[in-house]
Amino acid sequence: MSELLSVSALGVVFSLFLGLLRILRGPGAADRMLATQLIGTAGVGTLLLLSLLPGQQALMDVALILALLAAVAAAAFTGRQRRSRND
Amino acid sequence: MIDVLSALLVLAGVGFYLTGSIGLLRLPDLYSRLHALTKADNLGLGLLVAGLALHSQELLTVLKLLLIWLAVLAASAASAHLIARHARRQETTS
Amino acid sequence: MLTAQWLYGMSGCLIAALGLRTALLHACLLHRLIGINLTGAGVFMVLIAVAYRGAGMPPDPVPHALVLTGIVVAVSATALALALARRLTAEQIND
Amino acid sequence: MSDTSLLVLDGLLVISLVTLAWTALAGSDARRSVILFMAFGLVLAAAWVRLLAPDVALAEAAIGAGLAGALLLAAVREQSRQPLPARIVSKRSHNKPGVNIALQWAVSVLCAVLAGTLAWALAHALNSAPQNALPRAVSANLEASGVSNPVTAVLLNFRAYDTLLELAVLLTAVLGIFALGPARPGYQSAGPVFDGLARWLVPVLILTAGYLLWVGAHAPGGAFQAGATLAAASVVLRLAGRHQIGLPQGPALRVVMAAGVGMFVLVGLGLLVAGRPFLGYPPPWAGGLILMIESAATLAIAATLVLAFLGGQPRPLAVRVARGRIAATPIPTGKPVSPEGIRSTEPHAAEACHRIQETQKRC
Repeated sequence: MSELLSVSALGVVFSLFLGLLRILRGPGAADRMLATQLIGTAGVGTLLLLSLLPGQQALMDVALILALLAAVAAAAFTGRQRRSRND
Repeated sequence: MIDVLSALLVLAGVGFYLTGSIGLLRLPDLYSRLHALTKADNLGLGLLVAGLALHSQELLTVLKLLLIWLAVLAASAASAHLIARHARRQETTS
Repeated sequence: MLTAQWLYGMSGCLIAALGLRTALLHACLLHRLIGINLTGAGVFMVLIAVAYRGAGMPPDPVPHALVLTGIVVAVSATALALALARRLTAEQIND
Repeated sequence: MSDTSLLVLDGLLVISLVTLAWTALAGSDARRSVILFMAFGLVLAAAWVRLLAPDVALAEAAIGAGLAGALLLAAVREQSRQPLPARIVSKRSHNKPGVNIALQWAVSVLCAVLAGTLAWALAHALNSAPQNALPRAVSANLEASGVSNPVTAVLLNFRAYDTLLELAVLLTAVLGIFALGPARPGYQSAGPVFDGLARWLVPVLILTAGYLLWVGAHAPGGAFQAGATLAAASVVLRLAGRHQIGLPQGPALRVVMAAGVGMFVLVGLGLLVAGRPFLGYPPPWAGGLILMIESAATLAIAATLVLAFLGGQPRPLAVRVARGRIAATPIPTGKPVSPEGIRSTEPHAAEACHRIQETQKRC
């Protein structure tokens, strides 16, 4: 089982690596944000796979935090501030 | 039997991850790339979570896995929407 | 031979130096800020690499505690710097 | 087989980290750099996991990948919204190219020397036998520390002085932010989709923060991670366009900001009165005292990080009750510090904007 887990984790990290190529290539900021989204999801997948290796249960909590905060960056990227003086 | 099924699900999940990222890399414009990204988020992580949930024995772990999947699903849907809308607005204003 | 330790530690050194160079040379304050943050991240990598004791062994918790607080302090300092930069811009326009 | 694939995994992560750091620092597009820096934070969280530092990975996931990215993106976004004057540029211009190139070379060489020294020290540390005195002392005294997670024991018991001062540093930073002016303007509503997400995400984040605080006693977690998660809940509300984001107002806010340091000092003084050393917990009470300090510290850290995101002193809210629903809107303040407002009132502003724009072209 641990072999399957580590090989799968490698596969997911490779997909993260492909996302990295898109983030470098761009061209627009929106494309880069999409790639960051993929990197986040791949990070969650990697952590889940590694969390089943012995003694690593805590990684599931890390994956949970990553998953819960996945939308914050996109919202900060697209959010528009109020223009009026009194907010 | 369950082990085999779980392994198959995990491997299928990894397959969808790779498909999604290749799509993100190869597809020509932002909107079609958005479509590729959802393969990794929904199906890749979904199958992975299903496989790992089959493998795990504790109910708490299964629930946590489910919560993680739902969180990623909702977050990816929301952020795909936000990014697409943002890109659309940029197009119309400029 | 713990290869992971070497990999992460040495790349930490590289990242710290790259960050410091940008923090000192770049014209844009935001880039400088990212440079300082990356310098911190590189140093954190070195510290955690030193704490690592191999796959089956429990690592040294003291550097972990240092880095943990360091991350929180770094983000607060970044926020303070951003607030300063905002004020600086406003003052420049006022001149 | 398993070891080899993990080794390749480590290699891929390290290559990603160095590439992301390099490209985030190169170039002049601030938004690109911030996005790359955010991706760096995400990959770094995975790296911490590989180095068996789950406590650090939790903090990195909440702060490095979440809050810091949001903070920087919001700053960049504010700049791009105000195209003329507001780019953050250093005033020092590069007007003497010869000196400048010499300076660049000197700094580069200096940084290379620094990297070399650091690498030499690291190699020395890794090649000699690991210094196990501290970890041994930690595990020998873990029983009496009141918690079983060694990182929490170091933070709140063995090196409690450090953490107390750390919280004081956070307080100083947030007081500095307070002193610099009002908060950035709030956000427009992000639309029904994000609003729907925020509706269930915020309670889950608050619940997760409580869980991390509690679990920190015996597993990775604790005040710092819990505080960051709690802060994320407020940031989500802010991004969804709400005015009320759970931050207390007026004097209550100041109490919460100082709660971490205050509780630490109170517990320390209480122990002094009881005849123990400052922050030397009696072992039977240690667990309870640590939880008490950590709860206060969680609130203080969360308030600090939310104020860090706001970027200044929050404007007071006017609460009104209409049709049974409570609505709050910020009370207009006297003179805005925002460059936009200044541009419209100051006659010389246009010239100043132009000058700054000239400097900014080098950015």
